[in-house]
Amino acid sequence: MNTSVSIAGVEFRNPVMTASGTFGSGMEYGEFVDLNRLGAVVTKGVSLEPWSGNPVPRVAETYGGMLNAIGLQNPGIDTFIKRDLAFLSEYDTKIIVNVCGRTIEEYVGVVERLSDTNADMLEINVSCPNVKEGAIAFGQDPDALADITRQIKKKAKQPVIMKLSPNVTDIALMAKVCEDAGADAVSMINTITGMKIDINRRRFVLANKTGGLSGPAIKPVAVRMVYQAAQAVKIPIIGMGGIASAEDALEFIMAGATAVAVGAANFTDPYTTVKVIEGIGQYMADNGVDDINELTGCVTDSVPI
Amino acid sequence: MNTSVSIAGVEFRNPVMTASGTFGSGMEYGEFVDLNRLGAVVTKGVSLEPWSGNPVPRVAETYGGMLNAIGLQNPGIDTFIKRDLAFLSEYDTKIIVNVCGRTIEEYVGVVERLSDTNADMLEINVSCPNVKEGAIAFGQDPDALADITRQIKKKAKQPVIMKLSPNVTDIALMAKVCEDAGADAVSMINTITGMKIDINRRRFVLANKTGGLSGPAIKPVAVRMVYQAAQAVKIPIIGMGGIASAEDALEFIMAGATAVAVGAANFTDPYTTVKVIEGIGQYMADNGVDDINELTGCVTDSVPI
Amino acid sequence: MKIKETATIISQECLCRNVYSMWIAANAAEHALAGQFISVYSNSDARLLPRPISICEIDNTNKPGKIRLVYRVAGAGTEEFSHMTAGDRLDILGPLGNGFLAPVPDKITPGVVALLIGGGIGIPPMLELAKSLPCSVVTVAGYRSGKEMFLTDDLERAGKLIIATDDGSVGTGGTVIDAVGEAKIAADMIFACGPKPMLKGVKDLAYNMGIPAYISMEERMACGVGACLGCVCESTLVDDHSKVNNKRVCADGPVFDASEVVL
Amino acid sequence: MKIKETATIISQECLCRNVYSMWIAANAAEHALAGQFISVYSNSDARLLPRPISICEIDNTNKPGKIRLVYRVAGAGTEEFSHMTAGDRLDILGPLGNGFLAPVPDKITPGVVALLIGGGIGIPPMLELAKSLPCSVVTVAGYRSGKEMFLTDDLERAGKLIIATDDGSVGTGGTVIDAVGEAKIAADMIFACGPKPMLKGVKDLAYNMGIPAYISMEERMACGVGACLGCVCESTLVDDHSKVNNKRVCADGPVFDASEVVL
Ligand SMILES: Cc1cc2nc3c(=O)[nH]c(=O)nc-3n(C[C@H](O)[C@H](O)[C@H](O)COP(=O)(O)OP(=O)(O)OC[C@H]3O[C@@H](n4cnc5c(N)ncnc54)[C@H](O)[C@@H]3O)c2cc1C
Ligand SMILES: Cc1cc2nc3c(=O)[nH]c(=O)nc-3n(C[C@H](O)[C@H](O)[C@H](O)COP(=O)(O)OP(=O)(O)OC[C@H]3O[C@@H](n4cnc5c(N)ncnc54)[C@H](O)[C@@H]3O)c2cc1C
Ligand SMILES: Cc1cc2nc3c(=O)[nH]c(=O)nc-3n(C[C@H](O)[C@H](O)[C@H](O)COP(=O)(O)O)c2cc1C
Ligand SMILES: Cc1cc2nc3c(=O)[nH]c(=O)nc-3n(C[C@H](O)[C@H](O)[C@H](O)COP(=O)(O)O)c2cc1C
Ligand code: FES
Ligand code: FES
Repeated sequence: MNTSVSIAGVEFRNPVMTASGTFGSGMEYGEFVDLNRLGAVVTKGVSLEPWSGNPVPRVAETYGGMLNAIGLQNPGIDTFIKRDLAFLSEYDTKIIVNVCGRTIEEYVGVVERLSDTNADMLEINVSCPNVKEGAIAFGQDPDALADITRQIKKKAKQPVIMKLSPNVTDIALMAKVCEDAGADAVSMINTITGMKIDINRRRFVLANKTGGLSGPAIKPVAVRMVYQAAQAVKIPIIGMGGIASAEDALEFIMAGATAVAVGAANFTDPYTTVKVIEGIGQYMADNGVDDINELTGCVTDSVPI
Repeated sequence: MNTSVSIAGVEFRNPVMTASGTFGSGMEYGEFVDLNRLGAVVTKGVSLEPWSGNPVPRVAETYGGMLNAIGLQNPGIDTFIKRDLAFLSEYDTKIIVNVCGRTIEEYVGVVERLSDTNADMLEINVSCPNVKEGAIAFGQDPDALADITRQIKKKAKQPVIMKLSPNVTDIALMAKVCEDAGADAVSMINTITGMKIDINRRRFVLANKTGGLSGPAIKPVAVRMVYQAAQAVKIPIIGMGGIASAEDALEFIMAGATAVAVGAANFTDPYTTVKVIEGIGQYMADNGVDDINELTGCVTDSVPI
Repeated sequence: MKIKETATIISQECLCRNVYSMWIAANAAEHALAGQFISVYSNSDARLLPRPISICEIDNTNKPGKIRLVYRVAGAGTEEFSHMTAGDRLDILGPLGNGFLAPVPDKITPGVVALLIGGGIGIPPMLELAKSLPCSVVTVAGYRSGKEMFLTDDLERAGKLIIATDDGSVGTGGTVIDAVGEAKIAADMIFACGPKPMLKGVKDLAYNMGIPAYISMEERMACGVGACLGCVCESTLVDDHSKVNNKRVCADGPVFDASEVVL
Repeated sequence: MKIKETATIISQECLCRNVYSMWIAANAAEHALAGQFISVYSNSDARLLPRPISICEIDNTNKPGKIRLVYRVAGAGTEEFSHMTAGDRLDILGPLGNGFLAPVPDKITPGVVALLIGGGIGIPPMLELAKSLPCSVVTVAGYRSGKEMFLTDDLERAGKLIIATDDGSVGTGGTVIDAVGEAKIAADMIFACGPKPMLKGVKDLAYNMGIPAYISMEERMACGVGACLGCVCESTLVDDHSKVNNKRVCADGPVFDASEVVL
């Protein structure tokens, strides 16, 4: 039974990754799960300099999901390379570094600093809804998206994944733009912009007013976007958004994802990643699936009851 | 204590309406709730001729929500006026007729047929994600949206509400376009396009592949959009998306909605509309709010714990 | 009169692998009829739509009355129900839809013979029907195999029972249609519930016998009361309510004259 | 060692209006320390984030050990917990964060006097601390009024207890800071938990007394383990982990040397 998948020449033990920003650099959840079992650890977004992020409250619970407005707090690329990448290189798992910036120059700066590190792939976050400059502005405008993808591809030593925002009218177009500009893969979805109001205090719950919605609540939107993107591009897709079980992960794979990532579900159950990996194996055994890649994009028309 | 609100000169007993397509024309749920207590009944979308809608399965459950791909099945405007409008005119509640079509001409045709009826307002559905032609195409393109709004306003005898799609990059822009084109109000959100896959059969659950996501899962997105639209326009906003309690409704009102609508929650509890009305009254009494209109858009900055 | 209420589970037992029988105490019993169904809500806040389950038996000896639901574990919702025990509470909406006798044009007299055909998890609604019909009843029940039979004792008490099994381990080896042929049953009308291929067979059988068939249809539902248009089936003629070739299973059915629907 | 586990409720009682005390049996007790907290999960599938609740008492007489949680009903999650009874099951993650003694540079010797200050629902973590400190303990507990007091007997058993009430109905009328002044307490260090204005007062008090204060901070959390950066508080200096002026309440705290955080 083969569970390994390949994206832009990088081989993953299995298709299950961590979603950026929900797993730190693996140190904290390493107490719960064996990082060696993961397909990849995708790190929290890292920028050129340390970022303080947004004021608190930064998180809020919503029905079947949560909002976050962390604002990409991170210690900057130097500390990241020295501490986090060094930590991860002790493990036999692939490392995908999530990159953020305010300007193309900053993104490219981070990408260049990562050139001669052990990072296996780069995930470019052009879809964070929680910072004012950069980030989502690139992810919501096809021309800006094409431009930043091209600039990063010029300098990147590792394969590049463009992480797309669901806060757009046409996700297929955005995926296509990335493919045409040379991206090696796309990942989706980042969080959907949302808001929560405390009706007793008549105030926004989040200091940032809006935050990004994630968790099971958004899964149907994410599956749909993966499907639409898969119809539009040939490059691999990493799917995420509400995955909390192997069944959820398989939906994304059948919709067209080559790999998947577990995000907010880690907060509800820190063992989720490993449970998803085991559950996929069980499904394959139960259904006589020899190779996980057979399932990618296998969905067909519905049948009546 | 005043709970009545006014939209484009139409007075509503209270701000609680039914969301189009989830309440028929009131006949079925009239067995559970007294229609006279509702702010308004918003009817299922009606077109010039009868529409058969999509093949089944048309509905699917998702985490904290549901998908529907009814495809705007309706008996056509003639039967609607004769039967449904006649039924509703027996009640002392406002009637908002939801209008759909494939072309601008069809929309305008329905609007004209309604001119000399007892419909109090028209809600123009340019945001149904479940039909191929018309509908959402108008709702995702600012120019098309401006055009259809203008054409309808030219012929409409009743005030016009444009119902917006959340499947856009910039909801504030879409609301502004409607305001500039003469719309009397906007309502939001229609459903978010989603998908569910049956992993055991490896098939789409819905015959239409995609459907519209509604229910508590989408509430944070809907509240955010109402807030963003309220910052951009002066015309009243009717808010909906996941309202299942008075607390939910108050979130929308504080975000900037003048009125709200209850949709999928009717399916979970047919008494929801009346419970929301009673709960709003209770909140006003508990908090010394004399006029519901004081609460519209009253949200302010968050405070730390 | 339809109401949403919180019912109390009186008892629950497993009838055979994955098939459970639950008696609930509910005011809905008072107005319930054979062939109607109950929308059963999950206690999980993740699952907001109800599960439609046919009424298997009604007992109005006491007040509130009791309703029996017999169901197969098919997914997360029915799985959840199967773990409930006496005393647990369950939100329900009902009784919904029209009973088996709604589409029958004339009153059924004691002299006639009604043929009841149930396949698999379509068998349960036949029990209340068999008990309540004022005429002779022959029930044909189709199971996968002798190991997966349920309700046979109850059905036998309510009339003549003929069994068909796919694997031939009990009764006629084959379909319910085969069993009707083998037993050479003469009947005045058919009532049926089961999977679509079986209903198709029943429709043809009735046509050949020159008698009417009233069949209970299944479709995914949201409201259960006729408001959302989620649960339609195709009708042979333009429907008077919808003005298109669609009927609502929940409100216009679930029981239809077989000649009115496309299978 | 942090683990996610399903704990069993041993007992639950209402201490005063809206304040509940719950003993749970959980393996987490084995490694738990005063000042650490437990992430408690809701049984509702709508609420997926845990509620952080401080450890009020630890009892490792048996295995698994027991943990006491004392909490105020503040919203839907704590409301749900308040309805649970002995035998109910509850998912928890813990023990999380660092205890009260983590930021204390030296071992505490029997000769010193520790001043424990708790305000409102910040009082519970003081109990285990009072019980476990190897030195003299004076606890100052601030309540809204005499009618809303809780844990006073327990705290009295664990050391000297001074009470302050906002309305003056019991003890010092005023804040905990007023009570410390009134009682002229001499102490070598302060441990405190309570609302932010109180912690600000404690920080100033300690500064004036020339002694250190270790305070337990509160912030909205998602992961509870330091991975999501949801729960930061502002630090006076650039933090070594974050490289900005932010510390994670869940992983770097919840107890901090008051001089290290901005209040
Ligand atoms: C009028 C009617 C009467 C029925 N009577 C019975 C009965 O007496 N006994 C019995 O075992 N089953 C009956 N069913 C089928 C029963 O409703 C489904 O098996 C059940 O809804 C499955 O729910 P689940 O959560 O276990 O499955 P899931 O697949 O997890 O359900 C997901 C969603 O799909 C819906 N769904 C899935 N399968 C069906 C189906 N076959 N029909 C309608 N909705 C479905 C569910 O209601 C739910 O909304 C009846 C269906 C209808 C329409
Ligand atoms: C380290 C720590 C220890 C705590 N110890 C205790 C204790 O011993 N006893 C006690 O009664 N309370 C304690 N609290 C506060 C307690 O966590 C909240 O009162 C509780 O989370 C409210 O949940 P809810 O569902 O009732 O309220 P809701 O307002 O419905 O909760 C919604 C969301 O906001 C979060 N939230 C709301 N208020 C707070 C808050 N004050 N702090 C953190 N998150 C919050 C909830 O966890 C949840 O995710 C502690 C908080 C922290 C951070
Ligand atoms: C607390 C939190 C922090 C996040 N930080 C990042 C980030 O730094 N970079 C990024 O690309 N995505 C970030 N995301 C988005 C997730 O990687 C993921 O795309 C999204 O949460 C949807 O997946 P989920 O529903 O499984 O959480 C963050 C999400 C959460 C909840
Ligand atoms: C079954 C169903 C049918 C709907 N039909 C219509 C429709 O005909 N016209 C329309 O404008 N919106 C329609 N909607 C969208 C709702 O009016 C509403 O905008 C949406 O469901 C969000 O609200 P909710 O989360 O409360 O359901 C429909 C929604 C559902 C669930
Ligand atoms: S389920 Fe809504 S019309 Fe039948
Ligand atoms: S709650 Fe995630 S870092 Fe503290």
